[in-house]
Amino acid sequence: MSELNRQRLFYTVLAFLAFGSAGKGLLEAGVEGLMFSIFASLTLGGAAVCIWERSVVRSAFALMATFLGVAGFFLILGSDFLAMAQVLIYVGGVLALLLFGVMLTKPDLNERSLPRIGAATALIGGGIAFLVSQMVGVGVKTWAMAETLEEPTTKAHDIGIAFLDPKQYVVAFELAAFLLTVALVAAVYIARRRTEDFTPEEGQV
Amino acid sequence: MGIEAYLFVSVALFALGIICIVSRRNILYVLMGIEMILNASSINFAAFNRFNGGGIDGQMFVIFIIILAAAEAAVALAIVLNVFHLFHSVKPSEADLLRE
Amino acid sequence: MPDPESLNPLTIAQWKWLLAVPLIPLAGYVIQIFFGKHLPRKGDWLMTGGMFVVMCITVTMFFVAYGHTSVGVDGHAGSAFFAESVRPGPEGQTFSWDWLYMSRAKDAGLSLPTGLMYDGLGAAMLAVVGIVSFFVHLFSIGYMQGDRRYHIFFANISLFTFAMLGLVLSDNLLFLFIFWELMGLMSYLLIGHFAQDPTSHRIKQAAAACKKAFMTTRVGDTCLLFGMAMLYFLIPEQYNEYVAQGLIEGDTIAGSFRFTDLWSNASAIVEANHGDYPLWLTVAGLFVFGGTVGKSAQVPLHIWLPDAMEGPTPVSAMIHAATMVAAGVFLLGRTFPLMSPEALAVIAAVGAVTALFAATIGCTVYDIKGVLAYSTISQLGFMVASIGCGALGLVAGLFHMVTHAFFKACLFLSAGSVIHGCHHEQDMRKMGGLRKKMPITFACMLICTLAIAGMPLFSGFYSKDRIIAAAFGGMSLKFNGGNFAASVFLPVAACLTTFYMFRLIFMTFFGAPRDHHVDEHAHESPKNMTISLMSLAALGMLGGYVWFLHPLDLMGNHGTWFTRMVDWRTMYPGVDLTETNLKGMVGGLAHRHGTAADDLEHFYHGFNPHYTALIVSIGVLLIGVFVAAQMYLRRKWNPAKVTETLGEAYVWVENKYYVDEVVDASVIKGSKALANGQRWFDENVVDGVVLSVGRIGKGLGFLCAWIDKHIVDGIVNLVGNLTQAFGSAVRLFQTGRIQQYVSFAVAGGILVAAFHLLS
Amino acid sequence: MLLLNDVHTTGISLLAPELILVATSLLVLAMDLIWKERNSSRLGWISIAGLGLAAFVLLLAFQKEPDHAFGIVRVDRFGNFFKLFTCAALAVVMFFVMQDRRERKHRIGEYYFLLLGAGVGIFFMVGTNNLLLLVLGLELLSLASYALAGFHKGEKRSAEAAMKYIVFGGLSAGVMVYGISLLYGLTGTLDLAVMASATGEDLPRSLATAITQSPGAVAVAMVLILGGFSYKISVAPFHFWAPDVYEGAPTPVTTFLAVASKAAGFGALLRFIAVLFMNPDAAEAVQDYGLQMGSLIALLAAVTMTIGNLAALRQESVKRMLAYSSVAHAGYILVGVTAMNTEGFEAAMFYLVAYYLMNLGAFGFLLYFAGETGEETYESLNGMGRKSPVIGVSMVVFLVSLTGLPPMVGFLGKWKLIQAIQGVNDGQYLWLAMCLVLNSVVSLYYYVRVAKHLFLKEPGERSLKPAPALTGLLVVLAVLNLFFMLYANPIVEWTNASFDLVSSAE
Repeated sequence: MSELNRQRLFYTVLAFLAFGSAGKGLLEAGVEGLMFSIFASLTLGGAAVCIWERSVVRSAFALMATFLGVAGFFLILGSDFLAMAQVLIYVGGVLALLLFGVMLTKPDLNERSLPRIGAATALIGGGIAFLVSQMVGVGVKTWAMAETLEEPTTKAHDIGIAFLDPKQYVVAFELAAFLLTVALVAAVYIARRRTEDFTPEEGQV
Repeated sequence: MGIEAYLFVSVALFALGIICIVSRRNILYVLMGIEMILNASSINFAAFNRFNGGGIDGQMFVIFIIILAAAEAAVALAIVLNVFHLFHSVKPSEADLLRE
Repeated sequence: MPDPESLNPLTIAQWKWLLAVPLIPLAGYVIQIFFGKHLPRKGDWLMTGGMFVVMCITVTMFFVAYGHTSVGVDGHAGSAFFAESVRPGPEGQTFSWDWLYMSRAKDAGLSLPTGLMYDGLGAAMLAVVGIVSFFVHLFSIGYMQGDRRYHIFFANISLFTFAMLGLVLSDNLLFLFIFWELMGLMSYLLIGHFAQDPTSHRIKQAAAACKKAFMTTRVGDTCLLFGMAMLYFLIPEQYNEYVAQGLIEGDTIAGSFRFTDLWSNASAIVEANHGDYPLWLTVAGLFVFGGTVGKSAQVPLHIWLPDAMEGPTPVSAMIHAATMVAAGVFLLGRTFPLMSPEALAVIAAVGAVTALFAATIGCTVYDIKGVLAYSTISQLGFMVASIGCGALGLVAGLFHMVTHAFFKACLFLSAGSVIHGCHHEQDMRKMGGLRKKMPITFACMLICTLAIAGMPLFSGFYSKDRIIAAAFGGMSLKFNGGNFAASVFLPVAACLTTFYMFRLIFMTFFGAPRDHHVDEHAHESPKNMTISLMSLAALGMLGGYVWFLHPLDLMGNHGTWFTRMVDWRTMYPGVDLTETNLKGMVGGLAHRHGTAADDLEHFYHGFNPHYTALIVSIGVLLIGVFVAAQMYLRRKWNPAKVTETLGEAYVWVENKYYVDEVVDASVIKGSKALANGQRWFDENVVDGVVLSVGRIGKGLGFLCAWIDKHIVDGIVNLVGNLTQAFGSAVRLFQTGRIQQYVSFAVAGGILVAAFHLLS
Repeated sequence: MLLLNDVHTTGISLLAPELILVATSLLVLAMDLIWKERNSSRLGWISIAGLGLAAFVLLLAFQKEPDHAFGIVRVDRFGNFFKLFTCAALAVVMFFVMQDRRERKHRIGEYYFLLLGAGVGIFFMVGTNNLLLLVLGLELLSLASYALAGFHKGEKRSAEAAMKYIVFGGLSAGVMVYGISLLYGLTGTLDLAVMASATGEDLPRSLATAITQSPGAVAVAMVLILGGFSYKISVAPFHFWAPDVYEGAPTPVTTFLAVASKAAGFGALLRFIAVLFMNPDAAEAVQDYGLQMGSLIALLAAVTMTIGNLAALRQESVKRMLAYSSVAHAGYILVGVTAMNTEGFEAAMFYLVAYYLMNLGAFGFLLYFAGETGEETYESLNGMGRKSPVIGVSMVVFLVSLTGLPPMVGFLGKWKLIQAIQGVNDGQYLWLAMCLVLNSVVSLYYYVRVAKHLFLKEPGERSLKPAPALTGLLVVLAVLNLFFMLYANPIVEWTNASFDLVSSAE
């Protein structure tokens, strides 16, 4: 099978799975199920494409689908603020950063990724499937949580209060600020290029 | 939808993230894989927060995860650019001066 | 047994000041050894300043302790001063720490608590060490000027002082021993100070001397270690046996090194044993005394001390006055209740022999420091003999240790000043007439000579008079070899002391200059040296009895400051010396006046040996001065003729009774001969046997060799190879590729999870 | 709400050490921008002064009762112990930075800033029962460490070390956060003490219920979280990064990673386990589960120390040997954790102090010789002990201590570990004690090799420049190694007093 055909097959299977799960979700749990199925397909499909794709740029865009899918999950879980933050920071920030990385480096076009992906998936997938079987508990209701949910009560306002409430997260908030400062200084220090930091023989090999 | 559905998605995303880190020969994919793992735990937190009867802890954690991911991506990218500058390659396997 | 209220009269703050006493020189040492070279003036001011602080603390604390004592009526004991930091005080205050314990609970497992002990003896000794050390430091600034290892010298002498201060403050035998050993090490370094200096012309002598000092005292240290072990293990064994038999009431005990425990436990054993010391306790006591023999240079282990003169003169002053040799006597003071009458007799005999023996040698030596060295040995013999004479002599001997520290330090420093002034000339035959060139040194030396000779109103008189009185008293109480030797030898030794000391004075300071070269250069020493001399001379004069205490009691019948602080009836809380130690001493008298102590008191008052002693000591003083003056000042008697008259005896004395040679011929040659004999035995007998056995075993050997080669080696190699191979295998995983690492980690994590889930 | 009410003032006073570190770091950053200098130690001394001030405040607070600040920070003696430890370690690391000539050509201000930032991370990491704050502190420490590992940005090895570190670190952080999310799902809270409380009121479920109802999920969560900690303390199978990163990073940073960062990881791990599983009031299921964790940790400990020692056997670079040896030492310390009782944890803390004393010395030695010779191989040390006897002898002291032979404090550390482990569960872990002893024997081989090269090989031509300050530090450390063997009680009492997690858990 040629590379192109393999890729087509992969996307076909993915699309089939996505539509199938969407339909199943609609049948089983109504609109919420449909939404869930769509976002799950978006998330997992995006991740799968990201791994599968040869081109880094396309992978990065596939990752965007994943991030958006997760944002969708936040929406149906009633955390609209999270969804917004996810879209703004992840899609707008982290992904943009990754794309910069893609543009600033020279991708390796000769990468043959399929065999390794197959082997890794088989191994790790097997191991993780085992863990999941233990975790979720096959056939046993180990989690014993509510099936139907009430309307969510937490709003963005509450999150804002929690950030600044001295009995809740103000320390974590301030620490995060300091963390960002440290990260910024670290990133700037490493990324800044000055000739005197490189002696000739070290920089060029 | 029960919690198991969300768990399934998050575990799958977690696994995909690890596969991404291990299998692709480009350091940027490693970063992407790490983002996937973090997103998987974000899903968990959000879902558990909802299913455990509301509250705010899970949501707060998600926000901090997002902050962490941004900070880490910044530092990681700086390091990656530095490595690329020195080794002229984005393959992690090319940088193997330190071994044994 | 004193009431517990009085056991810890000091406050925590005062304990902390006491703890600072040894720590200041220690801190100084650390600073000096690392940074001394770079400090201005190479750090001498730092060490001397530190010692000044130490002196201030010790003297202040001494007066605190003195304030807690009161004098008794008619020579009976007043209230004593005794403080031990580990014991809880009135407010439950403690100041102690556990040196070593292993498990979470302090009581379980091995636990060696330690603390400070500060009693009358300790207070006096600590003050003496502080004062003498400070003045020696001060003196050294001038004396050691220009030495190549100036900063190292100050560091070492500071640590030396630290060891002695720690030894005095220790409340248990183990720590005393640790500091004891540390002092041995430091004496080695200090005596060998010039051995490290490539420009010195006495490298070899210094190296040999320090080695000799270290090795000789090591013999005594080994004895002490044996004694400690015996005390630690045998006392509880015997005690618990008596408890089981009902002879002692109370609980069983565990081994302990603490002095208070040792005293009370040993005396309880003796009491339960009807006032008799068990034989093992005598042996243990003699082993402990072995430590004293080594450290305090008693016959036959005295040989290291004269050689120790190779060290710089300030070191000699330290060793001879306040630190090293005093430690041995101090140890006797601390362990006195453990000494049986039999052991005391041996101690008295050894001390008396040493006193006379060294005094005779001192008359023949021409090296100015050599005379002082033998005089030290002799005086130590006085102290030890006195302690051997029993309870009254105990205080006298310890008193002599204190007064001797002052005047001997001054004498050594004066000698150092003379040597310094004469450009490192030590031979008295080349000196003479220095009186006018070095007036201060002369005055100080004369004062201290009078003190050591026992001139009334000088410090030495008070202690030496008491020693001779104790010897006479002990002799008339109960006849034994030790008492006899003490009462006969000590007055003679005292006479000789006067003779050789005045011989030194006359030869050095009087008469005409003998060596033109030396005389030309002779000059008085700089101020910091003479200040030390004068201060110590003042103490040597007044230290025995401070007049302002009882202005009219010149004889000290109401007790001197020392007898007020240290009294044999009260210095060992928990021990009734009268019923344990004294019973054996006065055994023959069968308690005519009630207890043994009453006997003793009565006897002393009836006999009053003090006046005898007074007459004797003044008599010997006059004789000694007269003879010395006739021979060396007025030159009526020619020393050469005297020598000739003495004939063979003089040769013996001049050669130090050939002890060194005897040791060389017996111990060293003997060891060699033994080794040769063993070699002969080895070569001729053992080898023959081995050869024949060997031939029989040869065949067997081949078999063994085959097994060894093919099986044992195989296994050993296999193990080695496996280790190496496994090491390589571990390295195999370290491929340097980060993604493989991640894979391994994930795989390993899954395995771990599986293990955890399935286990 | 933002007025300075009581909550703020007491909270701020409780957080004084952290605030001092933050302020110092920002001051250093600002002064660096103003001074713009390279060959100066001024910034280093400012940093050390800040650390000293923080340590002073910590010492003042040592006797205080445990308290909460701002709801999620916990101020107790356990945290205090690790914070003081961090201050001491950071101060020495900064001293190393000042001593290392090779660091001079780089902009040095960021160095101190990042070290102080990492210190702030450690402070929060060891000082909280809240998993969110724990993760934040850990990430702060990690981010600073990544940059520090790659601080020599013009050098390939340094850059490679940073890359490996961030890949492994990012993965581990993700894994740990995932585990925490599961734990959060199981119990509904992020606070360890609340999670472990026996009644579990106000919670969907307590830990005890979770363990009985969904043991598989708890196990997976625990393994994932343990994985995150294991990475930080370089325990097998998450140790792979350690040798490479330790070798590639600048030596002061390696020292920081091997001592301060590792101790911080242990601090967080000990608190995590102690608060969750060692509360005497905890339900039986929880305590049983703790013992089960103990057997897992025992396995990890054995594997870790064996791998570390065997790999160290065949190294040619002293730095890499020390890296593997530090992996092995992590295994030793885990032995104390295995015991799952107070004594074991205290032994582990005691060993950390001993580890501080001996490892800082060994790295200081390496810093000196690598700075002089430019190499880090055994061969480059040939005969150097004779040329620089003070440093050589100090190194021998550290090596003896690292091997765990008397009379050095390392012996006491191992002794306490074995003592803590031997009685657990009727000698269930005797095999582990044996393993520890055998490993110590193996380690003797490669430690002695350093001494052999130092003293028994013929010296080369090279002469050594004296470094009095560094020499002084090494001698002090060597003396402390000896001193704390002879008089260990200050440390024993400090560690015993510091472990207040179990008795005072509300």
